[in-house]
Amino acid sequence: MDMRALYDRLKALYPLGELTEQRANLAFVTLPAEYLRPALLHLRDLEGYRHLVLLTAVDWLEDGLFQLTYLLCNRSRNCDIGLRVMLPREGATMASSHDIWPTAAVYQRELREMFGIDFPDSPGVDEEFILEGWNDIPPYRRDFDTLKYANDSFAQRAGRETRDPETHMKQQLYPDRD
Amino acid sequence: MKPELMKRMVKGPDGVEFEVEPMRDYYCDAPPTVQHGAYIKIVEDFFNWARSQSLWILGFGTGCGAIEMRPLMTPRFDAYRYGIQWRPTPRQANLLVISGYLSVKTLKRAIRAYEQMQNPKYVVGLGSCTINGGMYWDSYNTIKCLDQYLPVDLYITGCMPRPEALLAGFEDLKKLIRAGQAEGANQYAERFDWYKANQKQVIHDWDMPDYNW
Amino acid sequence: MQFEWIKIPYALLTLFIVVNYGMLLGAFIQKIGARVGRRRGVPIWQNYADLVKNFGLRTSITHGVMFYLGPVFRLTGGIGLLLFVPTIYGSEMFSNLSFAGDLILALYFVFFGTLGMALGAGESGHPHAAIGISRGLSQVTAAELPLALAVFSVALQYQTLSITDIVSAQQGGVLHWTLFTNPLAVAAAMLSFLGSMMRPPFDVVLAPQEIPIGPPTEYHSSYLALMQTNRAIFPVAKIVVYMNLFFGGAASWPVFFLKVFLIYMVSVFVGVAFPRFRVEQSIRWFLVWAVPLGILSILLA
Amino acid sequence: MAYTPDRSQYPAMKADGSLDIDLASGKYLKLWQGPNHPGITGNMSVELTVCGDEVVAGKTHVGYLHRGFEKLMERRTFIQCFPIVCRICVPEPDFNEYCYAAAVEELAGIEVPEKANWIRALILEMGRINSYLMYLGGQAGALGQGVIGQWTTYARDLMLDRFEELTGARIYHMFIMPGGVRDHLPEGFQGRMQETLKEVECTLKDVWEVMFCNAVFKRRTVGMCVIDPAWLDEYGVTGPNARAAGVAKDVRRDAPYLVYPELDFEPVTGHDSDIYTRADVRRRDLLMSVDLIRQILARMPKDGPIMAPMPSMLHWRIPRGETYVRGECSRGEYGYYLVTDGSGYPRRVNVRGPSYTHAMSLLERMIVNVNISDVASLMVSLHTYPPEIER
Repeated sequence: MDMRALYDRLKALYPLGELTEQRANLAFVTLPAEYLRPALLHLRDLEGYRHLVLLTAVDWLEDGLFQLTYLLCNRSRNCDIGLRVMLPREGATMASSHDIWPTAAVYQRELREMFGIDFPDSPGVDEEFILEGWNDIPPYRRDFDTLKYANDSFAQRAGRETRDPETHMKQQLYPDRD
Repeated sequence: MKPELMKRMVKGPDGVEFEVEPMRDYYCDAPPTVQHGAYIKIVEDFFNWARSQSLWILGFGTGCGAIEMRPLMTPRFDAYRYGIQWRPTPRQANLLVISGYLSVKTLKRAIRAYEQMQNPKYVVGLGSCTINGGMYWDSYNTIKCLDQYLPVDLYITGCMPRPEALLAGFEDLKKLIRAGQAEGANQYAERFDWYKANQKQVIHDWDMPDYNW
Repeated sequence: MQFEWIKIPYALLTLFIVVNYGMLLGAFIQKIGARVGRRRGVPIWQNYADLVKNFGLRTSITHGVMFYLGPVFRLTGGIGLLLFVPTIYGSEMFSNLSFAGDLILALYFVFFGTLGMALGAGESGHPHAAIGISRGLSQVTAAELPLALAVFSVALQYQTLSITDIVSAQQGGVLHWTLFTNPLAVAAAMLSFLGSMMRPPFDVVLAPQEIPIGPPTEYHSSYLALMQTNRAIFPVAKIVVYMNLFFGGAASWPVFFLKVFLIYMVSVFVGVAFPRFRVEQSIRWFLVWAVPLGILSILLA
Repeated sequence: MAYTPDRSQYPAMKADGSLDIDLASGKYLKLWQGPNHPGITGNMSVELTVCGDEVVAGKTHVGYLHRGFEKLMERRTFIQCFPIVCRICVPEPDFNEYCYAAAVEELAGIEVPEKANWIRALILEMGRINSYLMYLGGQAGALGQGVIGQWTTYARDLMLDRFEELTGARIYHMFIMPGGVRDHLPEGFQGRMQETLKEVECTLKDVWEVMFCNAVFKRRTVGMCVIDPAWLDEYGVTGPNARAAGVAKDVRRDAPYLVYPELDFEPVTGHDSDIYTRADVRRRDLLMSVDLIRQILARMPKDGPIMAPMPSMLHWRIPRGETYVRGECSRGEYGYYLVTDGSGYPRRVNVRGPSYTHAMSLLERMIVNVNISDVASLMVSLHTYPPEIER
């Protein structure tokens, strides 16, 4: 297996977590934040993973963690590998990788704005990207309640009947479940 | 406020120092006033007829509804037949089509474009998302009710409305104009404080004066 | 010289006819463009509705005195050009205020409106207007050069500076037209004509996708109405000059309408299917293609 | 004689790579291209700093269309997400439906019936044709050639008719559901589709003659705004933008999905990487899509199920997992990153639109030293669409 062999090669260099093989050509692996940069460079320069597909975050509120996912693609071998970095939610900070891929700066700017994850030294990371004059907690965090915010800030048209999926499902369909 | 909007001293290319205050220099604080039509009714009716026959839409696609504006102007639907044309600058346009949901950031630009248009001016809200939020009823970044912020003459429902619906909507707008009922600009002037309060409640980054011609 | 006051109402009558003709012609040209795009296009009276609407707007914003004067100058350029050129050859009524040296004056009026507009739009303070003006002035200068050369060539050919005399020299059959007696000058002038009609590929001044929409960006309500009136008069007036100089003039109104339409169609034919040149490309185009033709025509005359 | 611009007036570069632009000196002018500007692709804006006629720095501003889809999807069940995903991208909404459906199917372990895959590929290719037709009109329009837009929009309307007859809607089709597609092809669809394809080819022939053979168009586009092949990896350039630079990046060939392994096609590439080549690559890609639709129609199985057996939508829970699914849309690689946590709601959805890199970092890099007149043309030629950036 391609991904397994790659995992073994990386494992010899960095303390990696378990390999999650989602498909034959897509795998995810967790590694500590300080080893991310050498791993990215290694994958880019020696393994041919030259295309940064995306960089995004997942909020695991229950565990108090942010998961950063760096998804890299090797086009000639049609393989993708996702590097997961777990950060503590409080004061989440990560080293910038804009010098490896210039386009990462844009992703980092978005993460800074939408999740509040800081990337010191990334160009323009503190500038407003999508929102303007935002005065609440970053909106993509799980503890941000968008319905409450919308009801508080925007005038709603009287007479509109909306069923929030969550509450509606709870009331109508499985009231006993959590 | 952004530093470039602050009052400050500037040295020109010729070495002369002068003071600039962008908020005052570029904009105008005077609130809009209610403008009456011509005193003779028949003249005003004639003007209203001309206004209804010459709707110049501001070319500002604020949302996804803008994609149906292009078929509207091309062979299949050809709105030019009805005197509907595009205008790229707000000064010359007299119809602002809010084509879909307005995010807070766009709302600010839409307000500015609306205020730059000349009286009489009309607003058409397009799509369910301008009426009650539509699909985005729980979104934190889109307004739910357009007539809280701008005086709307007409709504066209749908997600998204078909070009036929748009044509029918514009015909209805023409009827309103000919009947002298499309006085949104005067409503805006009359209830200026109310509109401004609503706008400021939503737009937190209010770095423009209350009225910018 | 005795001035006949009756000329003034006659000239105003000419103006009236030309304004209406220009409005209808404009809409008609738009319809032709729409047909190429497989549309029906605007109704033929659309320009009147637009004009009345713009006059009927209740508010208008000013940016200063020159902002007022810009459209006025522009309109003066159009009307002046029309009034000092004989519209219908051989008709006492529609010879307007033409006189012996009117050719030079006509050349001046062609430029006058653009300059006035530059002053007015510059006052509006919009960066797009300023960029549009700098583009417009440089392009008009380049486009006028071949026209001036062609006009001098024609003046040399007929040994006169009076447009009426030039027209009368061309009477007596199609082959007497300057088009056939001095084809190089006509070619140079027609290339310049393309450049001055604000249609693609030479419409970089207005270019809505780049600098929406150039000098008139800030103009609205009555100012815009004035400019619309000028937009009806000016092309017709300019075509009248071309018609008189190169295409044998017109001896009656039907001939006039037909010839103006046909000459206008030259620019429409080219314009409807072309993208636009950048300003330096269009200037280079004039200098490379049109100016040598003009110089050659002077040398041969 | 070659023209060399005088660079002495240009801003100096500071140590950190940013430009030392002193606006008060009067040498530079700030121009906002957008959001209320006909020469911009959608509702976004570019802040240009110009010196004379040339742009010395450009900065893309987005967020005018932000609705927070990724947040809204976290509070909708898996099936409730399906009608809103298509609204992320207007010109080609079906890719959202496909990528979302494929990601959900993968995590939930649903096998899609074969006929549904053929119909999905058909829909995606039809959407690609629409998007390209729109692009061609926009590219010509940005250079002042309005008539091309009239013709291509007419052809697009015909294609929208086929969409309407298949899905019931012109723009937002909501046809590709998790598990399959909503409906079979209607009666007589194939014949009418063939007619439409002929009409599209006819329009393209006109477009070729009037637009691509036009001397002025060539003058404005050949050799302008070249993407250096070295930037492709740095900036994550995909799709026709990369193919015009000579790199055959095409997800349909690199990582085949749906029925593409069975279809006969070769990714279209160009060499010069300028605006003209990018337009031409898209034109040829469009013709290839026409060909692909013909292949699909001819080889589609006549009958068979179009929906996989699905669990009850209301109690549908998907076990914990994460995946990334990609497809080749008309602008480049479109992908969905989906994370589930065992509940009935997605934990996180991230949409990777190709414009994300094209319109932001790549555009800011390319716009330097471009004439103001060419900014609109450059922006259109990257074929960006802002809602993909901000969702």
